[in-house]
Amino acid sequence: MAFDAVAIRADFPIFDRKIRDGKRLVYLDSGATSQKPNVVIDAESNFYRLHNAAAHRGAHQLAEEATEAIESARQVVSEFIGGQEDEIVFTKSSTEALNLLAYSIGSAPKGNKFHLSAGDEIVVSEMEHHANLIPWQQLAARTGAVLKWFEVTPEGRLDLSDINSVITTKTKIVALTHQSNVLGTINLLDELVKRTHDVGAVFILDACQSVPHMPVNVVELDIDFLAFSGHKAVGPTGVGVLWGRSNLLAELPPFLFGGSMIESVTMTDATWAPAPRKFEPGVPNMAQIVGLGEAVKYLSKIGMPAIHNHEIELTKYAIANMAAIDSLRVVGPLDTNMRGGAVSFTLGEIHPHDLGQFLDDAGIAVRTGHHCAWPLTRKMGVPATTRASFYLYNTLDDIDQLCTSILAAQKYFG
Amino acid sequence: MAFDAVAIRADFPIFDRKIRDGKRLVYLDSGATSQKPNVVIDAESNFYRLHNAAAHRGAHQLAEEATEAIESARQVVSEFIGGQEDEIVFTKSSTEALNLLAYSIGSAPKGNKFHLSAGDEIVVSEMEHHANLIPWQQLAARTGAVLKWFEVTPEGRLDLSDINSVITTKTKIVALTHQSNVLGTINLLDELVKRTHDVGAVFILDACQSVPHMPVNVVELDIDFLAFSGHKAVGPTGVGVLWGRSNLLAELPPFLFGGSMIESVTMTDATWAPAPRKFEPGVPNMAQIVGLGEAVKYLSKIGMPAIHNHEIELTKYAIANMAAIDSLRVVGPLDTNMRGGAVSFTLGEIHPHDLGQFLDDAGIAVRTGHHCAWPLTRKMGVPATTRASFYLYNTLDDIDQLCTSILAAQKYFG
Amino acid sequence: MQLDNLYQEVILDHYKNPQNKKLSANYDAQVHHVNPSCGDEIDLNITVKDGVVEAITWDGVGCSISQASVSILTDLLIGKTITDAYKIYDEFVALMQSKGTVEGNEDLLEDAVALAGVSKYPARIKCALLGWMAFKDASVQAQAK
Amino acid sequence: MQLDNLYQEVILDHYKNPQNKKLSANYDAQVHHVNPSCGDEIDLNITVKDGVVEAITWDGVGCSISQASVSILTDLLIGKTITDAYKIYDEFVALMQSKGTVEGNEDLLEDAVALAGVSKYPARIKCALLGWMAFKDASVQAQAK
Ligand SMILES: Cc1ncc(COP(=O)(O)O)c(C=O)c1O
Ligand SMILES: Cc1ncc(COP(=O)(O)O)c(C=O)c1O
Repeated sequence: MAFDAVAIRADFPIFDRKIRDGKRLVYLDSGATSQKPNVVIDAESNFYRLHNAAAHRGAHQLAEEATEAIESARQVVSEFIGGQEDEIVFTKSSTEALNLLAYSIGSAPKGNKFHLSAGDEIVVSEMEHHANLIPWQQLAARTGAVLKWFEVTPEGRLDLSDINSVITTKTKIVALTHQSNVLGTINLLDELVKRTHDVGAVFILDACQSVPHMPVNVVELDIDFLAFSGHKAVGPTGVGVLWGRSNLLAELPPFLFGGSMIESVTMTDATWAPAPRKFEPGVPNMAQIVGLGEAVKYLSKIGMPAIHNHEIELTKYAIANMAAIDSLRVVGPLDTNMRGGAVSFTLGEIHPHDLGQFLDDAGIAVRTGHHCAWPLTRKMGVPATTRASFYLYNTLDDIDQLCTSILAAQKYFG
Repeated sequence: MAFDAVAIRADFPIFDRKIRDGKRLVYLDSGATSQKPNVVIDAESNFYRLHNAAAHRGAHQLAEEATEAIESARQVVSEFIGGQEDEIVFTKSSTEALNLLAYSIGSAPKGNKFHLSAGDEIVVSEMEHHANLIPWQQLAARTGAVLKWFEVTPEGRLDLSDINSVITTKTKIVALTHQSNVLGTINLLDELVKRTHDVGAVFILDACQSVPHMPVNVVELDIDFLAFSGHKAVGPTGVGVLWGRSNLLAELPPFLFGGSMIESVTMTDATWAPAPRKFEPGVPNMAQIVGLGEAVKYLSKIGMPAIHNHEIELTKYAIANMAAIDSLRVVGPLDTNMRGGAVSFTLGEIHPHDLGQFLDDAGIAVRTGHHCAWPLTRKMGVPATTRASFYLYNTLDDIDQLCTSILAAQKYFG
Repeated sequence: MQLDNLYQEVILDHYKNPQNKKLSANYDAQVHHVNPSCGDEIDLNITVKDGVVEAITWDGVGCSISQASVSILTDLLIGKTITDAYKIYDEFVALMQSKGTVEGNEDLLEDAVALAGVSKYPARIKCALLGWMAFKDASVQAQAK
Repeated sequence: MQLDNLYQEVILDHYKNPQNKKLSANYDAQVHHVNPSCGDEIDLNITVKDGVVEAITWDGVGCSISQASVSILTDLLIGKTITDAYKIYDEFVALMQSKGTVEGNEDLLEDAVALAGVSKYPARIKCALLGWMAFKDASVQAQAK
């Protein structure tokens, strides 16, 4: 069956609404958050309507059903990324997942594999989202570890020429994004993961912009931890995933403390349940977990390779057409080799905020600014960019409309 | 207008379903999580269907609407508890809110009001939920502070006879529950808050079991921080609230790090946005925040005093009828003075798990075990209890059915 | 009553008259297991000689399912070789995880098949398994001696 | 086009020909403000003498709204007494927060009323206010000297 973005749009009720006095919604901001298909919206509603109760607590029928609902979502999510069921920790977002890692590592006592000492090194890159940068800055500051990073080339690729001096025997953590939310760059991980493991460090992947858009398999990638957010993967807001190798999750100290993550508690001390429970205190974000399970099923049914191919096609078309626009500069790779569907650009002297506003008036939703990757925009030599980001429901029409409106904006502000 | 629990039930779709082959659902587990009215379920769905976009990011119409939606929920929630709008921090749960406080306090540098040194004291009580106990145990362990606690009397009340030796000039934090999720005890705060402030400490209220059930006003209580969970207050799962005095939120260091909580970011350092943004990194749990706003509106419309009175009536009736059952022991206060609608009990030698299962078979949902307050159950001299907890949709009928089934269970296991 | 599938006669009998519920003074291994979600606890002593389970004694607090399950376990496993005991153990664990889809091999499990109904109540599976996990743990320790 | 309410002639004019956009060498106070959500930045110098705003100069990067707004501000406030300037400031802030419900007092705000349309675009209010916040901050510092 051919990939049919128009048919897919019909699954997403938001496309039935109009923007700015009757205009068609051209949603090119999936890099910020994706839209939701009916199956996901209904899964959340139906959970509340039919099965709502505190999972893992209470022996009544609703509690059983609620438990079954979130645990089967855990299974679906684990299969989606090639992990084991008990390697999936549900968080509220990838931001929380990455902070969880930074805090838990920070509290690892001497003797624990994760323990950090002054002089140990943490490696990130210049293309990280703030969520995969600031937690490590803070961890470094707390422990005396040194933060190092890979630079980004003018083409928007990771500069790996110095890999052996960036990742050294002092390195304990390498935390990198799989796909840049600004440049669209997909990082080839093989060499990075190999070097990381060669020096005995752990490899953490910020997969926020990859898991929703392409096939990702944690075993094939041979990584140690991975984080992504449900809301960018046609799932609900308020749910994210931390995947970790089970032996590592077992060794990692817990992060948030409270109910249901314990083995035993006295007034002065507590011991922990095994992972993933150890990392999931409190009544879980159940309806959102259930919705995420549905989201992942929805994506799987369409097929991640098909989604990825569709986005590559859109990106190729977009870059070709945008490159033809006078004074438009794409900030990021111009080819679609190892590149996803986030296309950031500048347009002469027209400020992205003004361009974004103009596009909005035409019904086109893009994002403008530094996209929570301020060091990267600075490095690329721009104060801000406009970003169009594509997903399974976008069409070539959407891109035509974008290009037409960019030209109109040039006239308007010219 | 008289309080009409039967009419209220009609707002909650879950009561249309049947339990264990056709039995009416008698839901007495609202202490674990509450059911959701249609308005809340629809608010979440409609957010996804009509307004979904990343709030506080992007200048397009959907982003504007999403921002407006969560910010107006913030206002509604702040009014509900008598705080200011910018004093409301949305979290994923009260568990996260309490951990946020413990972590942020733990990272306060010297010179900061919240800085803890070895020998400083943190005060909790024996009736705390694990979520308001373990984070403080851990904070004490990390900082060398000393954890102290108020004991619980055999009647299930806080023993304040030693208040001045529990809260001392060394005390920096007093973190107490407003209403015990096991005993139903409501703690009178006046003297506690006064003493806390007299010694220059901050008072943190775990209001998980009070905000959903009675009028709570942070200004009248004169407290410093308060936490509650949306899912226990007819709101969605996956959203909680931390309220803090604005001057204290301003001084408190941030907790989770990432997008949208920053003022400026370089590769090596970052500075923070003002509260509440400082504490809300990443794309927020928007649909859940919007749902919580609706939940609070729903509760306000019915009226918190009316809800509280209804629960007191149910509790009085329940205790009177349960006391008449042979070998049934209520664990907690027997009067309804400063007491809410959580009634825990034991039934002779019948194990709570067996009783709970029997009740479930009759369509009655209760919770059994230590209710995430293990030190408390131990203190009360029981390995576990069965808990019936009431809310606005419960009726005297529900309690009759509970009592009838308790008697039947005695026969079954007798 | 659906509940009767869960609370079979045999279970209630064992609950009211638990077998081997008195910790022996001597043992090869002693373990303490808890079920954190409900607070049930068990202490279990085991003696293994020449590959045969010579004695199992226990004490604990818990619901009828957990108490009956360990009581049945002692009846069933005392006198068996470790090899046979583990076969029974595996069969029992599989039965518990079957979600009510299998009846259980009565030749192997004897009275323990009465617990088959538990597998339909996910929250109770841990109750039924508490004693069995303790046995497995203790027996491994005993053999390692 | 709805957008024309936002991008009035006056705004685009000021954007293309910003007034007083060259930082003076001398000043009583200098401030640097940023808008973290979009990265816009402004430096603003102020000189206040005998309660009168003598000079405002600035430099910065930002969208047309933020650039035009500060340009208009300088035209409007230079030569005014601090008291009058604050009246205008208050009126402008109120206009921005009005969600499009008021037109703005043209006698007081002059060209700045052209920014009234911004109040209907919540995400842009911060753009329009960036220069005004910088002015307020700088003027307070200058007076404190
Ligand atoms: C008194 C009390 N505090 C804290 C919590 C934790 O709430 P949550 O699991 O929603 O984070 C609960 C509920 O379980 C509670 O009853
Ligand atoms: C690469 C990357 N990492 C992390 C995040 C943070 O995700 P969230 O805001 O859902 O926590 C994002 C999205 O904003 C992202 O694009």
